[in-house]
Amino acid sequence: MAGMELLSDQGFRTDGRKPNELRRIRFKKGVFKQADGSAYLEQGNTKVLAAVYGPHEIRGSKGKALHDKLLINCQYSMATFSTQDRKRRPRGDRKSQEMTMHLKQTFNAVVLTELFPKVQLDIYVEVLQSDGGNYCASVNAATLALIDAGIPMKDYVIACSGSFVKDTPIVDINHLEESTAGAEIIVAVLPRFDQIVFIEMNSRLHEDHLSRVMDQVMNGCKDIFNILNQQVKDELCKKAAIDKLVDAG
Amino acid sequence: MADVDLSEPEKVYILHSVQENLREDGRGCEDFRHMEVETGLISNTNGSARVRLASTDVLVGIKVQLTPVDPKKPNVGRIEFFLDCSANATPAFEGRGGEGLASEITAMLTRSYSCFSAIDYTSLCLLPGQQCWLLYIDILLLECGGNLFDAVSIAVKAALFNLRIPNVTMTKDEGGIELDVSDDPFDFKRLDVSGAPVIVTVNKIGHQHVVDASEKEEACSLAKVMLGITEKGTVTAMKKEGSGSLDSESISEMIESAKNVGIELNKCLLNILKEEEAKIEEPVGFLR
Amino acid sequence: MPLFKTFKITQPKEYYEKFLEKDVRPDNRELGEFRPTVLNIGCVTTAEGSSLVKLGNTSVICGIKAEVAEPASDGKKGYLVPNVELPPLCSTNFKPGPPSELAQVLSQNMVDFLTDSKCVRLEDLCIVPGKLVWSLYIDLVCLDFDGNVMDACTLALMAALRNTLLPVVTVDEDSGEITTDVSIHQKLSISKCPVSTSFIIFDKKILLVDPTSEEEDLATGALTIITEGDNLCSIYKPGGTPLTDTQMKTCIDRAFLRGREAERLIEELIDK
Amino acid sequence: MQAGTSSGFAFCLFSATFLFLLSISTYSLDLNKFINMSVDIRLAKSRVVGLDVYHGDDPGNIVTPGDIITADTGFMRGHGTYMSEDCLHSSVAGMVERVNKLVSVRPLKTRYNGEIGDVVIGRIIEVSQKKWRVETHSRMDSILMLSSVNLPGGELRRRSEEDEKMMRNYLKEGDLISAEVQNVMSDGCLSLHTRSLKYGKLGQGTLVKVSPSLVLRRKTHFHNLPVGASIILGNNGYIWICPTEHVEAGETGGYETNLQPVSRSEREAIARLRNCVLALADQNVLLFDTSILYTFEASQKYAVKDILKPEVILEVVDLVQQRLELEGS
Amino acid sequence: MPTDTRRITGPETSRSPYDYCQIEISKEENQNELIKSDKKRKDGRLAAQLRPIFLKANVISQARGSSYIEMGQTKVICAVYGPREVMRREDFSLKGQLTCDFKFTTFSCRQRRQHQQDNQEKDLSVQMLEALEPAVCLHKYPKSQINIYATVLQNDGSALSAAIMCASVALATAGIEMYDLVLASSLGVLNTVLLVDPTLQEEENIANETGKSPQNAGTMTLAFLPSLNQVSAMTSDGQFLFDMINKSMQQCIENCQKLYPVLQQCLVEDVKEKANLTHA
Repeated sequence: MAGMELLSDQGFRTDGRKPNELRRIRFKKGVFKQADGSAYLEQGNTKVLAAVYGPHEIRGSKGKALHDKLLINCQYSMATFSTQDRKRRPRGDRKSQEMTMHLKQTFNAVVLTELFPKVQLDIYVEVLQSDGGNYCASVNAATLALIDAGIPMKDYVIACSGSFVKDTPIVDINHLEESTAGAEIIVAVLPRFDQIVFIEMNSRLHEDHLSRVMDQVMNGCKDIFNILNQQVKDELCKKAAIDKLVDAG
Repeated sequence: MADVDLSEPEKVYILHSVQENLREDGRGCEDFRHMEVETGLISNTNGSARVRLASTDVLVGIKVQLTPVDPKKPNVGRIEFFLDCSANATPAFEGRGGEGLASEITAMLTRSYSCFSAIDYTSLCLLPGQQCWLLYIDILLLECGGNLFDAVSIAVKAALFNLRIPNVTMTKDEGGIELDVSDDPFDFKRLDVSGAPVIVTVNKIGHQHVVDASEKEEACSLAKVMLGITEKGTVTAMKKEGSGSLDSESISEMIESAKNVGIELNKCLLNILKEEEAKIEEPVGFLR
Repeated sequence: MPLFKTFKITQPKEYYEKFLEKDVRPDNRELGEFRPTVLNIGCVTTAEGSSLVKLGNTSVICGIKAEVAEPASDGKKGYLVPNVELPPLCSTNFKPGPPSELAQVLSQNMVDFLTDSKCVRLEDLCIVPGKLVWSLYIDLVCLDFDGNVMDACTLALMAALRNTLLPVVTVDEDSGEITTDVSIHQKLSISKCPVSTSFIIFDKKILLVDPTSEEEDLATGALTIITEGDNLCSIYKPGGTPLTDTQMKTCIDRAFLRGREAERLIEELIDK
Repeated sequence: MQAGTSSGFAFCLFSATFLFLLSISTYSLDLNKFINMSVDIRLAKSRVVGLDVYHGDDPGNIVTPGDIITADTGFMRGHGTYMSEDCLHSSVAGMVERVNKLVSVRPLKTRYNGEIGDVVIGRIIEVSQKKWRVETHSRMDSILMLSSVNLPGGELRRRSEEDEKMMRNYLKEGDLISAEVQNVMSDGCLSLHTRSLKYGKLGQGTLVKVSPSLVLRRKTHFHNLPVGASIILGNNGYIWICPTEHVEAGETGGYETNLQPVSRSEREAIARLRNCVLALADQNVLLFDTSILYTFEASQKYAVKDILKPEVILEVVDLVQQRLELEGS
Repeated sequence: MPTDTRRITGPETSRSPYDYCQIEISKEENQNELIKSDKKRKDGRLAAQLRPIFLKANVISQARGSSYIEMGQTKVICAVYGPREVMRREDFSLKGQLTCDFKFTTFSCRQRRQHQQDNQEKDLSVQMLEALEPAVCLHKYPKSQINIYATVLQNDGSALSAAIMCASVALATAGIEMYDLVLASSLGVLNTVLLVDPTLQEEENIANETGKSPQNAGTMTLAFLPSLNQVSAMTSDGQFLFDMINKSMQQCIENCQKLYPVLQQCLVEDVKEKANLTHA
């Protein structure tokens, strides 16, 4: 590692976080008017927009329709200015195709697809600024967009990443940590059911360390879930209060 | 874009409302919808801006890069426009669905900015005959609510205003001149955008014309005129679009409107950008 | 619609047979007769060399743009880059987009034509050995596709090459700086004049020279012979009906005749 | 006061406040003559927002996806819920509603889930054999059968093959209709009917789209508002605002539309209503005749086009909420 | 630049020999002077004078309609195919579709051009379409497509105008129903001088001047329907002071009207020729 200490002797990471500390999460649901649901989410410097269209009639050839459940269609795209070095095109490359597939699989596991046979749901994710954890931010933003669109889901899906540095597991890793640390673990879970719907690990990690990292990442997911759920509930309470006025009137 | 297939009576209603100078949403023919601007919200870029015009939403990021000069124009820097129609705006843009629209908008922008007075191209040249800055002006269209060209051009101008080009120190080496780009975020120079144009689109509806047409109004228009207009009222590019034709008097009237609105737009934009500069607040981005 | 037209459309083969029985083609030509050949040179002044060829309706325009480039490893050879374009403009058979298969085949035929006949020595395109050579971009655009584009292309190609004038380019030995002098021009040295002659085989027995587009559609085989003066350069027969020795002999004789005619045509024009 | 000279005998019937407010509106109209162009650019930073976070009490019926609503097995599961591990869970974020044994969760925003008897506004998107396909913001296109419409000549007329060929003459692509949900098929597709004089093809006017959950279910969704315009609040979130027609659709069966210019006063009322409806929707306030009328009144001190501005929306809607609260308590 | 596997490719990079021309300074000064002291342009024309036009219809045997135009050294050939049925169901519409494809041949300009359509050519295709569409009775061709292909054989300025007129004649000879013919005219403006039908060199000189001073420096192209008295397309590049736009527009319209008889004449001759053929 070229002169870069990912974890200082005092136990702080390069951006000043503690090993188990998340980046600041901020979000807003309903940023767009025309989509059925939308959300904007920031995890530190990673910024993502997600939009949901549908469920609606199958677009294009009707042959794609599934007779017994909803067809989920995803597109993952990165703004050409989102990365440190400019991207030549926003999508179509191998990496974003793979990401598109991962998103599709993740959300197929949680949306109650059997309720909507023969129709289609579009989930579009646009990364505006990338600083590590693109998949995680995309999943979390898309979850919020689905909630905004009122799409029935089994639970939230929350994704979080983690790594292992200097014998210490770290969570919610940023771009620098992604590119210099050894292994990276990405997990998407259904927080209330403790079910894992997606897991990816690249690079090598000793078996003994894996469970330690996993524990931290699962905790990270829980923390993210709490943050998201609290704000979603607050907004609903506000709306309930407004409706009460009307019902009374 | 959204639902723009209107019924005959709806079209007639819009036509008459334009005739009456009382549009569907209460605006007059030369009124713009209100607009919100923010700059410097994408920290990965050298300059960025977001413009929201009613429900039309545009995000622009500019990145600068050192590049060899064009041998035919050895004394100037270059700009390059790229526009991506995000599927977030409409499923029709998925995959390559938005490319046609994108190339239309970038073509108009390129023409508007091809005039040397638009920005100071010579200041973008570091070593005449050798190295210059290339500005990648990347535009992301996030939501479509009518009048895309104008909104995009305003966002581009705002992002250029926000642009911070790192300073470069040159040291003479035996092999030639070495360029060293400063990585201090406060060591930068700005670009003079006073000559940069905005695009004003004027739609002909019935016998009248409107600026800043909504999507419904655009669906009722058979011909429009687009002009790149600077703060001084100079025209840097013009184009007529649409399947209808126009007589020369109405073109004269339309470009007159475009000029007046264009001058006002440029003024308002510059004022508000200067106002923003004076504030030291965290960008709100999409959070509000 | 007149009766003969209906016949032609519904039973084109039978329609042709009726004519060929009498040793004449529907356009009044004899079996071994070329369509009127019109050649025009220097018609595009933005190109270093240009020509326009019409074989009946078929027309091909050729433009040569010369650029300078670094030579490949051996250092002395220039580049000849011929490409045949069959744009959607010339026929309903072609769609916009990348070149059709036929266009690719024709382009390759042009490469073979140039290398087989050795009419331009690549060494002659050298400006400074190891440093700078000419690269001639030869683009042949078909404007009207009515058969036998091959012969039209080769004729246009040769005429344009003969018509090419290059500015004088010099390289300063010390600084390596390149200078172009546009006030003086030099011709390409072209020693030879190869000519191609194409035939089709109709109904497995009858040979027709210079086929139209209709005739090409009905052909059961094709044959192209390239001659150069009194020499036979190449014979190209992409499959189809086999030919007997005598038939081949007839074709070769016809090709030599055509070769001399075409050569004379080019010479006359250049001399003017 | 030179009030009411230019517009509207429709207002004569109304209260004094109305008259007073009207004068302001004419005043601002005069002002428009002098400023015939307006460009309004602001900073996103300086936008006023309402309360960002709610600090009131949790009303107790708020759930988010995955929440357990009840472990009691005696309930029937409705929209927005699912069973897992013997517990009734919520599948959307919204408010729990109980009607007898039926438990459902109403999300803030969804596509339209049609119910029999709902009033909807829809747009014809395809004319096919014996039926029209209608876009109603449902998850599937809705169907309007040729047999479910009134044809010119009365209800009892037999439908002939001639009618099938004439279908495009009655309703064609792009046309807007008001209709009632006749049936909900098993896959969620809605079939509509227009067999009542109040339904049918819509003429001149303006369509506004909001979330279906913002439209309050009422006995009637057709209102001739006392401001010179009519409004149809489609249960599907499509809202139609048009001039009040004085002549009922006659023998033409309502397929002929009046293309005469609408008067300026009606136009203004329609434009104001449109902006008011959008303002309410922007602030997530339920839409019904009273809330819309209150907003219309509260907006009077502003020119119609100013109701598009966020700070005006906030102020006006706030006034409406106060008034509703006052009357509710 | 992605490598093109379907074409014969030359060396990786090559440059035009004209890039290395030595420009004599005295000459350059003269170059930007568009009007010489005798009030004539470089090619001997007056400022408001059009170049001679040669126009011929029916030049491509395979096309439904075609024509060839020469305006000075600018040479454009154009073919019209169709109306043909639209194959893809999604493209069906009750109104016919018109497409335009504008292409420079590789050797048509001083600098060699690429085989693939570049952005400028795409933009010009769109502008051509804009100019022609208002003149074609597309509602008479439901579910069909009419394709226009224009190829510039040599560009010496005003290529778009030439292509529009050429296509207009080709459409007419193809028997496509039209409301009116389409005429087009280009104009170069420098300071207060209006140069009608500019040559390539004049266009380039003007482009070099844009923005150097707060004066006019630009080019405009306008398409005009003469009997309807309507403008079907209008584009400008470069810098125009506002008042100049109107003046230029009027000048272009005037030029279009001058060209009207030329197109009419060409079509009359074409009809005569066709009549002779059928009689013979």
